[in-house]
Amino acid sequence: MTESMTATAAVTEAAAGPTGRERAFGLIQRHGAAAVLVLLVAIGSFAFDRFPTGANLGNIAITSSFLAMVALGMTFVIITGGIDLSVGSVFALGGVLAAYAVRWGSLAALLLPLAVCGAFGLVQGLLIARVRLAPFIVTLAGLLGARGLLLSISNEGATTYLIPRGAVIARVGQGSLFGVGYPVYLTLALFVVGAVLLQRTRFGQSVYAIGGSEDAAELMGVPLTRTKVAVYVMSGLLAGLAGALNAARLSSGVTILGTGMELDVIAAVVIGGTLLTGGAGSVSGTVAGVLLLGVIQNLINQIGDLSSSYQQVVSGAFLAAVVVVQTYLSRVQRLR
Amino acid sequence: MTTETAAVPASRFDRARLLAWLQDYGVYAAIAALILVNIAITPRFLTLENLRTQLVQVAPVVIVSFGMALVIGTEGVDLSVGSVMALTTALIPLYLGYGVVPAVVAGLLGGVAVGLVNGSLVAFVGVQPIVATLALFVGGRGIALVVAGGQLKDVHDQTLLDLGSSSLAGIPLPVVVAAVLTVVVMAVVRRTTFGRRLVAIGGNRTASELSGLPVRRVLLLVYVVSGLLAAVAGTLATARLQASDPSSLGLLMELSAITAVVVGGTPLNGGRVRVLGTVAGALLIQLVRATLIKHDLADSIAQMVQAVIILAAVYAARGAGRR
Amino acid sequence: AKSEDDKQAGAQDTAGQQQVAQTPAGNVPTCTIDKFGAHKFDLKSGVVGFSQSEKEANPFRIAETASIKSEAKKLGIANLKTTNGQSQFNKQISDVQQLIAQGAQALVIAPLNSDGWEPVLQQAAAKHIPIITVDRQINATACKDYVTFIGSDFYTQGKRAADQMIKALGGKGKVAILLGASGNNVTTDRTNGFKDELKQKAPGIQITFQQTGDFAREKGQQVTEQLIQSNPDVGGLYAENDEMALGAVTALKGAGKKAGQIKIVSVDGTRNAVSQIPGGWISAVIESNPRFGPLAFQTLTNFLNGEAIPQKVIISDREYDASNAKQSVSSAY
Amino acid sequence: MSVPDEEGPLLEVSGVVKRFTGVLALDRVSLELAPGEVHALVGENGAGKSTLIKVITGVYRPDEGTMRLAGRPAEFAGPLEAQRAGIQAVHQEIGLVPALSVARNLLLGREPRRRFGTLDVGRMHREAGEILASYGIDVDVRRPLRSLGVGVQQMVALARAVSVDARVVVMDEPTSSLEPREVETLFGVVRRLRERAVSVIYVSHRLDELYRICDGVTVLRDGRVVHQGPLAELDRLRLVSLMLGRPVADVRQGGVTRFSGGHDAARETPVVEASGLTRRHVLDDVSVAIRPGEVVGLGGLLGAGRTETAKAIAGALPLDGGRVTVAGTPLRRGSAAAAIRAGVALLPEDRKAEGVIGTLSVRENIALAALPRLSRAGLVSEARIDRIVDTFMRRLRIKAAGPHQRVAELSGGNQQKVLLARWLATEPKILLLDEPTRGIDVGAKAEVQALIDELAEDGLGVLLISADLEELVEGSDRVVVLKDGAVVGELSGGDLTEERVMTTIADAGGGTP
Ligand SMILES: Nc1ncnc2c1ncn2[C@@H]1O[C@H](COP(=O)(O)OP(=O)(O)OP(=O)(O)O)[C@@H](O)[C@H]1O
Ligand SMILES: Nc1ncnc2c1ncn2[C@@H]1O[C@H](COP(=O)(O)OP(=O)(O)OP(=O)(O)O)[C@@H](O)[C@H]1O
Ligand SMILES: [Mg+2]
Ligand SMILES: [Mg+2]
Repeated sequence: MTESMTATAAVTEAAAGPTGRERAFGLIQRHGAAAVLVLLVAIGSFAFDRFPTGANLGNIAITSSFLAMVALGMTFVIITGGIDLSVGSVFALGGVLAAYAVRWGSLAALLLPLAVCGAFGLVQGLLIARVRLAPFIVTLAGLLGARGLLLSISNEGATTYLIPRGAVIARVGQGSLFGVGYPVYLTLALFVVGAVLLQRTRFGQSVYAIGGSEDAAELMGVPLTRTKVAVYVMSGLLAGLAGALNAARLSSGVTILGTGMELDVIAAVVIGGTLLTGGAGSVSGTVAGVLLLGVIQNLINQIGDLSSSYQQVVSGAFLAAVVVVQTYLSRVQRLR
Repeated sequence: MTTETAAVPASRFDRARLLAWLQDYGVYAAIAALILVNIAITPRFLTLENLRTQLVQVAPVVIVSFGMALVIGTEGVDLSVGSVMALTTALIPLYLGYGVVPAVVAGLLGGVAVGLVNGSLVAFVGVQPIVATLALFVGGRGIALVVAGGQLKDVHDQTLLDLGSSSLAGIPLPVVVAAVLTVVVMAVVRRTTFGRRLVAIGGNRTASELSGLPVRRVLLLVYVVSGLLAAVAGTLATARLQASDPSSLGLLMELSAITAVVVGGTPLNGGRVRVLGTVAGALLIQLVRATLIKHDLADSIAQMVQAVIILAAVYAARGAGRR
Repeated sequence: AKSEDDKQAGAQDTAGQQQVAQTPAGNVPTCTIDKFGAHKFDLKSGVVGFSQSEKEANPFRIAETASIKSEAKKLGIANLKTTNGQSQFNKQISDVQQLIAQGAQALVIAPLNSDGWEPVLQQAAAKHIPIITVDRQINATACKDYVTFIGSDFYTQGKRAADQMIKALGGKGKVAILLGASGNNVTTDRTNGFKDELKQKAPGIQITFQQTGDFAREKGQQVTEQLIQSNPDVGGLYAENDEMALGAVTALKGAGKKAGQIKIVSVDGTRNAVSQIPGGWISAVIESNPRFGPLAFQTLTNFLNGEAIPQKVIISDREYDASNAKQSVSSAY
Repeated sequence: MSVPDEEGPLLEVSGVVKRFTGVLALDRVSLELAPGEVHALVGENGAGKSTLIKVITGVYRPDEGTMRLAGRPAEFAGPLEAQRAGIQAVHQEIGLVPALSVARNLLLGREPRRRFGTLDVGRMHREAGEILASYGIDVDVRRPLRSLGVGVQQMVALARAVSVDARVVVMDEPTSSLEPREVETLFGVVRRLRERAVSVIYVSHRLDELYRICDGVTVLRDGRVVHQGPLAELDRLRLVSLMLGRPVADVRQGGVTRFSGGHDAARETPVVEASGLTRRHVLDDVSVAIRPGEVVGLGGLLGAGRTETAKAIAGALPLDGGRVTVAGTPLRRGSAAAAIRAGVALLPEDRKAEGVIGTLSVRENIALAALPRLSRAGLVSEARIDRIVDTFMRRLRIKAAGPHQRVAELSGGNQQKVLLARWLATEPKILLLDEPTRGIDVGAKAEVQALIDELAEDGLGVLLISADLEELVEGSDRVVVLKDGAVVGELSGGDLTEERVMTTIADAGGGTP
């Protein structure tokens, strides 16, 4: 991604091109989260010999992949200046629906969650773009609504539907290539598509414009309603897909998933350099943000014998340190 | 028409203001509707006892929401409020041995400390509020549990318990505290330079800086106030629960508070704070929950109904929260 | 700091009531190391992983983790790695996978959820790592996917709570339930056991109210406050854990009710709850014993020694009521 | 004029009514526009010009009335539909996205694409650069728009509106921040449009411009059309009298500006002294001193660094070097608050981004900077605020539904007056005015100028930046000319003429920007 952060892309005015050092510096600044990630991985590898093993890194990758898929949709939503709190519930709903529908075959197990979760996104998008209700409230209602729907499908959470081991979708969720799970490859592919969509299409330009200034975007003839509805549908679809694949991996539609996930997702996106006020951000930053959270979690486990309370303290401190460093890096750039 | 209003004397009750007032009507209308429905379908709804219960339960939410409303007024958000309540409830029993006052002060100081950290990250480092406060949202409860040794502790100090259960002229103390704070916060927002400045910063930060406002100081203070108010709520909740339960006290409080603020007509993108609207927003949510519980609806249905009612309420009040 | 009462509450001392297996071995199918196909290793020098599901922030979890850790210490197991899922299921899965990646040779898991363990089971099977699950079961095949389960029977706990409720109400009246967290296996089992037993033994008792209290004290208090106004004729309250029961007690006291006016039966057996029995606020508490350490490591040792171990170890939980509460409160956790 | 209207009007607006809460902004307004006609739309601040334009461009839906485009009924659900129908606009508050790059703003919605529908970014940058170069603007198109001065932004907006096939182009005060050179470029564009039979609606408070390029005129007052007809038949005085609704005799007075000129304060010691202001690529050792009672003008072309100089003095621009002293005491560098406390007031150029706080009321906006003076122990005095607000709303003729109306709802010119009031309320020692009369109507402009004059008489030091050369020359006692961030000359007394300012700029040697 060459122009990952449109808003803060620093282009030196000097007639002579930037020096090599300046360019390297600029790169680090534009990808603050990635820089912190590299740093953290380096420290982790140095401190724990069990950290840089293939099995452990593969574990981080597969665990992060589901969060990443959801975060991809959230990135689009946040760049338009919106927010989607419903993703955690929709993620869980997608999983339960997939497990419920697998009785009609693996295709149904994929399509039903996509259809329902996409519809959730559609309704939310319409309420936000057409009726002009605040995204926070609409998606908060979505959070409750999706959880309620999930509970009613599963007898108040008492029934867990299972996905048989042999089902095609189970093999997609559980299989791996070169020791890395299929979902990881799928996530990578989705991110490439997402990056192209955001940086290299008119749709992506509209997304940035709306987040940068909704009034101006409207004056400039950006299709406001269509674009906004599209990002919420995308967010719903991706959360549903992630949920379905996660269910496939777990072989069951676990009902207790996804609570509080929305905050993790938002954190990942924002740590990745996307502005919550909209108008700036990048898909690559989100990858770094998601991986940062995954690595932090993994490192805390590596430390080992921490009590759960201390674990929380440490991960809060980690988070604070990471965002301070990341903010500092991107601020230096803004001042120049 | 108002065509010759080239220079209108500064009357405080003109039409624009009246209309802005009418836009608020949505939340109040929703509350009124819900009360009427309840009178019709809920047995024993119109008793004094029930009224007390609803007010006592909503009081901590209202108090936290005030802090949240101020933060949101600056175009920020404070996710750490629930953790602050946990921290407060964890600190109080530690110092009860010295007496109630030191214990409560310790609890409040915990909130102030969290506010200072949040505020510094936002104002001086320039971290986005949602992530700045997320750090203590995660870490704050951890600290609380560490402080409390992971323990739930019963509280026996009668003076402290009275904070939660005694009444003043028949009105439960937590409700009195919330009412007093309503007046205070309203005065702060309307009558102090701090109140004026914080909405200005939320409305246009660059312009505020250029107008010489102490932007950083105000931001810092706003988060401190939010932390302090959350700590007050935590103290009251501890007294009412008669126990210190840092693992679950204030869970999801940030969502309740933000919802109350937004349903009450304060826009999330700052520049405006509605104090009475916030109270109304909190009350509305409390009534919705109470109604659903009293009618013993299954969790699945209750959640969906709640979603619909929240949407309906903001639909009725829409315009108020719009730019 | 100086707290109000500086004496430590009971959760810290692990010397409380030990777990006792209920079913004598022999009645159930057994499992041996050869049948399972694991490698033998020396427990003292080997790597053992323990995955806790929830924060150690309630008496049950605190006692459970403490019991595992202290027993490991007692046995001289130098390399016990612990993780905590923080109530997030995907995190727990990832935790266990990380334990495997870190070279764990045996796993003790307190699962957050019974289903969804496929990825872990596959990985463990590939490396022939024996798994013992404690307190909650994993829905899979014993002695194949995992070695054995040690824990209480939540369904039976519900039934026993119902028996106590029938006794307290004299077989008729209206009952409210404070449910645990939605979607939780424990909630489901304790509810079903309670309801089934009532249906069978006391058709005169009606369940008129059931709302979730999320296993938390404050939520239990709030729901009870609403309940006593909307359903003033309720005579009994079944709380699916002690915390909610204690919240209910606070609510009843606040509403000016007298002890015993509404009969409360709950499950867990924490010291706080049991000590409310003599005063009459709580009628009975069904124990759910969290001290898994000794039994778990005993089973693991036996297994590694090649002995046949049962594929399911149900522990015998006690009951506290007015007759024994005073004497046995000191051994509650 | 040049294109005879043979097929009837291109755009026909009839009986349009638009109400806002408490205001009837448009009252049965009708307008006809022939193909190729350049039509002036004039009126005082808040007359309803921008509102009419927003109705025509689909931003607002009229409450009553109809529109016809080329004979067919036109009803737009939004700006997008209006644009599809061939109506393009340059809005008063530049309707671009500040955070996006110049190129993206310029080409948003019509970016060059490759085979699979992906953007061709290289071509995008090239095209954008070429388009802007043809308007005499030479900027790095990858820079975010907000990093440019308002003048350049205005040119980008213009280029964007004109670079597609439009049938009607609407321009709402397109020249308010432009220098004579850019104004000429713009006129060239308008002429080319006229040749292509594109109709133009042109809003401006600069009357000279209207007479140079407009054919017809519509005068609005309080939302009603008070005059319509060919502009040539209307002399200037009569036009102004129509706009203001005052008799011709009242309007007849002096020249165009109301400056009396010539304050004799030059002997006193400077109230503010800025020396060696330096910032990489922006300012190069700029020194300015202003004495009490003196009006010092800053001259220069777009991007000469005038705005930056003013900001630097006000502590609102991080500097690499230089110092500012006010009344002998040096200011803490980079602190706007300290500067304000010392008595410096800066009226910023970009009123939307840096000036008004749209969510707040007129009253709160005016009182904002003066709060420390209007409060005691952190408690604001409502009475004192009322007094000040009342004074300035009268004095500057701020047209609002009342002091509690939100500033975002005011017309552009009235927002500018609110800002001016905010700074006057601080009772400053030195006033830095960056385009103070931008968007202000002729009547109010004269009053503002008279006010500046009066304040200078009272001993206030003023730094005046104005794209209106006439205003600059007549209003200032002395003009410091900047080019590429450096001082290239100073003119005063008899030397201070428009021509001399232009030649000073032209003579100052090359130096790449
Ligand atoms: N969104 C709005 N809400 C309420 N009133 C508005 C709104 N927009 C404009 N008005 C009012 O409508 C009237 C006309 O405003 P308009 O912006 O059209 O004036 P204008 O002729 O463009 O003035 P200017 O020369 O200052 O730009 C003003 O009184 C203004 O306060
Ligand atoms: N015509 C131009 N060509 C290239 N760059 C320009 C041009 N005009 C402005 N800029 C850039 O925009 C930046 C901001 O200029 P700015 O507007 O602050 O200067 P100014 O002298 O105040 O002009 P004005 O206020 O008239 O717009 C300058 O640093 C310059 O790099
Ligand atoms: Mg206008
Ligand atoms: Mg300028």
